[in-house]
Amino acid sequence: MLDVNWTIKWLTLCAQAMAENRLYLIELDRAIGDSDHGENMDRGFQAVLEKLAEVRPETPGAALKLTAMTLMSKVGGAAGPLYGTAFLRASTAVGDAAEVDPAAWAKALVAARDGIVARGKAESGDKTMVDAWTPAAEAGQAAAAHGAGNVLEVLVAAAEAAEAGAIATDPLVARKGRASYLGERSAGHRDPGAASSALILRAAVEAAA
Amino acid sequence: MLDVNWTIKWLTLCAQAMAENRLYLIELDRAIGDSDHGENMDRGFQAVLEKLAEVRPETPGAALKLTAMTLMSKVGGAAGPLYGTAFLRASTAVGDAAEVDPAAWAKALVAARDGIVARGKAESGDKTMVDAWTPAAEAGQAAAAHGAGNVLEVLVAAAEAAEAGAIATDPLVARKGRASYLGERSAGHRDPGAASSALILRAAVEAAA
Amino acid sequence: MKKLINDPRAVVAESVEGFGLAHAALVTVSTDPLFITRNNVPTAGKVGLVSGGGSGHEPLHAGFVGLGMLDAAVPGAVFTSPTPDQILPAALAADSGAGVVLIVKNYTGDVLNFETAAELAEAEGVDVRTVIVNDDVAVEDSLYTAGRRGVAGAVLVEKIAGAAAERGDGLDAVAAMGNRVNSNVRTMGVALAACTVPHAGTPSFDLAENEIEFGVGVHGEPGRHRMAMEDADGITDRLLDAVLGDLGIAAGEKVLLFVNGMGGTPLSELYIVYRHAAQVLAGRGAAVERSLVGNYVTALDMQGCSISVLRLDDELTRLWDAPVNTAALRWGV
Amino acid sequence: MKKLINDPRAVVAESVEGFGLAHAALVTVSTDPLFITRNNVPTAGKVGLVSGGGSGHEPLHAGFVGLGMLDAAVPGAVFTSPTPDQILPAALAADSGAGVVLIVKNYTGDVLNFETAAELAEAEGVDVRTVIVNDDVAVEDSLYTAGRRGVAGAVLVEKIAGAAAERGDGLDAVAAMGNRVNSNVRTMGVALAACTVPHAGTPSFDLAENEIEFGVGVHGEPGRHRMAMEDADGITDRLLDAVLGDLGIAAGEKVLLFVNGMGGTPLSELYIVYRHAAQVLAGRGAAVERSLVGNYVTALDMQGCSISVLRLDDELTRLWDAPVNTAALRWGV
Ligand SMILES: Nc1ncnc2c1ncn2[C@@H]1O[C@H](COP(=O)(O)OP(=O)(O)O)[C@@H](O)[C@H]1O
Ligand SMILES: Nc1ncnc2c1ncn2[C@@H]1O[C@H](COP(=O)(O)OP(=O)(O)O)[C@@H](O)[C@H]1O
Ligand SMILES: [Mg+2]
Ligand SMILES: [Mg+2]
Ligand SMILES: [Mg+2]
Ligand SMILES: [Mg+2]
Repeated sequence: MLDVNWTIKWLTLCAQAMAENRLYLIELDRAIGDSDHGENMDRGFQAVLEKLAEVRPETPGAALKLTAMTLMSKVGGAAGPLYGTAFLRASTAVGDAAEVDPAAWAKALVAARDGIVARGKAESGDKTMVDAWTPAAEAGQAAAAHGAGNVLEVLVAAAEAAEAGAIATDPLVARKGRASYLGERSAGHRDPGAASSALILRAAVEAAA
Repeated sequence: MLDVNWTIKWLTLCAQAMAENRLYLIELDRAIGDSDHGENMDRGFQAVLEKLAEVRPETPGAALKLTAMTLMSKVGGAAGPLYGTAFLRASTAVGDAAEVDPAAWAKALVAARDGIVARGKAESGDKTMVDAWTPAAEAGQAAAAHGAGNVLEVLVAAAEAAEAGAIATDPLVARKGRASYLGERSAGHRDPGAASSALILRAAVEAAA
Repeated sequence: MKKLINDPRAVVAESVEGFGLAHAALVTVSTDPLFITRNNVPTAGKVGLVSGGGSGHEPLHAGFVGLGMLDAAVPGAVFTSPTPDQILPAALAADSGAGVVLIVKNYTGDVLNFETAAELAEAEGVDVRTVIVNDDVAVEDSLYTAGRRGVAGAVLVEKIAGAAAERGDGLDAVAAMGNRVNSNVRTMGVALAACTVPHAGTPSFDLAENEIEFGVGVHGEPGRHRMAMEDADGITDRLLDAVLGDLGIAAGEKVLLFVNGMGGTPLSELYIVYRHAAQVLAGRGAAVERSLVGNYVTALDMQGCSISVLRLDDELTRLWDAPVNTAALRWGV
Repeated sequence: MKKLINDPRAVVAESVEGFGLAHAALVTVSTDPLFITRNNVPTAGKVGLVSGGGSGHEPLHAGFVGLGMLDAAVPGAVFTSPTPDQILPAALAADSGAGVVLIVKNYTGDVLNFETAAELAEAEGVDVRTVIVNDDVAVEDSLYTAGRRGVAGAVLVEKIAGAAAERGDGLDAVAAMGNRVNSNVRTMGVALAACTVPHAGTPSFDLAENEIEFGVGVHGEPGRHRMAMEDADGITDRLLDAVLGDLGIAAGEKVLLFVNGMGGTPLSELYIVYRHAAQVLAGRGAAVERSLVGNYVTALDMQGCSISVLRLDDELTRLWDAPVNTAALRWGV
């Protein structure tokens, strides 16, 4: 079961992943965007860490809401509102339960994905973070249905699907976000937001390991 | 004897030398100045050529005066007024004689040098074109006194002295002109104006050859 | 990367602080959250004008805060749109009760963050209208893309909508004026050399000695395509063709011609571009009635320029000529 | 070298032509010989102000032609002073009978060419005074050198002497005002990267990634010495130390602080420099009463800046504030 400690550990590992992959994400964004995605995500999750040091949330939902508000106010760019919405919807989905079971977590993933789509209006294949979140949410749901209560299976399924989804953005021509300005030239590069999404979902696995 | 045909040939060879050495003089000026001396001299002497194609001066003095006025109005920078004055003083020195004898030519060189000094207030050793013109004028005078009428000797003596003078500017620390702003860092570079002066006086030899 | 900066992460805060010190007679800087307001906002009865966006485009937007133009500007991190918690207090500060117009360059990030801020402001009882600037003809506009970008045309929208607000136009009228300018201006840009984002440390793209990026925006992003270097007149022809092809200026029409520097190109070169652009427009029978030449919407130290053409009518010209007193644009006062 | 130019030898002519087209309401361009005059020169009864120098420093000097500043500007080739046959007709055009003040930056070439032009103008019956600007503290001033260079301070001299002429001061008074500004302003500059002169095609000097040129002028010439890169505050401290060490500003004195960009440095960085300079001045008890931040006296695309401090008194402040209407500086009108 995913409790608040897991949630805080997850967010802490997210911050670590963003710091470690700051230059990698900048490099991805340099190729088809404006070289700031790694900087934005790193700034945002460092702020989440600072917030977590100030207030200790009592439930997973509270931790996710604090993350949503912090990302919304510190990341900026496209990623800020999109991730902010994702975490906010996930927070709403898990409610104020002290522990989240696999099925609820799978629902939270779907809610997060739906939030991103609602804000950004991107479809699958548009070469955005949606291309990581949609397969992740679907794989999470499938694992929750099969796996009968093994939360790690849900987390692993989501992370692997997100990673595959991020890699699958490589050949796509972007139709949303900054990379779309490049037209055909955007093909052959990984979408930075899909890559950071995969890092976030991988950190969720590590937090439960 | 130096007649108007020699004078025109000389000026034509000057123009040729400036075109050929444009980048060399720019490079010298790049090191201790503002990268324009070759451009300035090339522009100026091309304008002299154009003027000579329009009006055919009848005496060496007239050709020198036309050169003075053209350089003054086309070269700009420090070199324009200095060379302008030099040619103007030389023109006055040779007067309206149809032919200039060695002694008169030596006097013209002295007059040119004096004009440069009067305008620019530089002394020998200040790392300027004066360091080419002063030895040239002195060598010319000496050759005129000894050589009893051999004009080539005067021209060669002046050219060789100017070349040696230009080379001798290499170790000097500039005290006048733009190179003086560099202080000690100007040492180790040849003065561009001394170099162009040597080219001009070498062209005078070639015109008589 | 060599820059006149201290900590790369403090670039925006320190730069805006310096801006506030240099222009204390005009503006006030709020540091946390970071935004800039015209001194003595709000102006009683006047519609408030607020713009903002990523930093790195200076003097945009802070340089246009003042009489006859913006009431507030909200700078994000370099090339990153500001966040709602900056935009909201700026909008609240700019509101005299007559409502606020948000001028937003059309980028996903800017649109989303300003959208959220607009919702929050409305929740606090402020009447909000949003004008989206999307003048960049380098980008195809379609339902299936992020749409055209907002680039140099933003200055013209801010100036003319600002003059409308200053003369007392109501909220809808000011927003309509902003949209009217936007729909009459088109822009196309080119880069000769990329910029270097402070936190990234390397140039945004690499160009060979004989290459240029055609159709760039102002975020150091690569352009529409890469092509061989040409002379200024050739590049100007291409930029202007793209602009006029989309805007469709007919003989006899009046225009404002705006040659905008990307930051690293000398002013003298911008005038060489202006010269040919003005000649071409004259050759097509257009009357260049107003001009603007300089570094107004930049991409840090990027080398290159953009050309914008705004179709003028008498009212737009009058509003363009109206007094303005900002750090970067000033006349009539 | 990639530049927005056509023929490298036509750069100045084409740029000035573009300038004339963009600012036809303000200035008139004479093409052969090349010079720029304020529309409707001379102004009856007013002392004429003429400046000029090598090109590549835009907007200097043409950008300062207009009401309250220059009557004529004379651009030479890039980094090459103009010639007497350009300066003379400009001076004649600027003379209303009240005489002409020539404002000359202290370089051998400029001094010699303006000197000749002054003689020729006097021969034609024009009363001429010359103000030599030499504000650059990077260079030692002594009888045995070419003396200090004239750099960014020229803008302040032109503005304030221009206001004196505009209010009706006589020839000697205008020249005295120019000299008064010059003796109260000092400047120090730094380059982070060299410029490229169009006809030369390669950068004027080469700097490693961790090196800067300290004490540069505005002609792409190497500076006083080369040193290791520092952060903006450190560089600002050094520039300001040099300026204040020479100018000797005491606590309680009023100053104008001018951070000038060399052309290739983003405005945002200039404000970072301004911020620290203003703080340091405040820390020393000086009152920064006026400011100027921007690219005014440039060296093509050189990256870097200079800091100038002008000691103000009430009259200088009043003249600084007086209306000016030029392409690059405008207020009060
Ligand atoms: N409309 C959209 N829907 C979903 N994701 C989007 C959309 N637009 C952009 N993104 C995501 O945002 C990422 C870029 O984030 P970031 O670089 O931080 O912002 P910006 O593009 O404003 O610089 C992209 O890689 C993409 O994954
Ligand atoms: N005061 C002076 N007296 C004599 N020669 C000088 C003086 N100042 C400069 N020069 C000469 O002028 C040359 C530079 O000419 P040029 O590069 O064309 O002009 P600028 O220095 O104005 O760019 C120097 O190399 C030097 O020989
Ligand atoms: Mg980005
Ligand atoms: Mg030179
Ligand atoms: Mg961004
Ligand atoms: Mg020169």
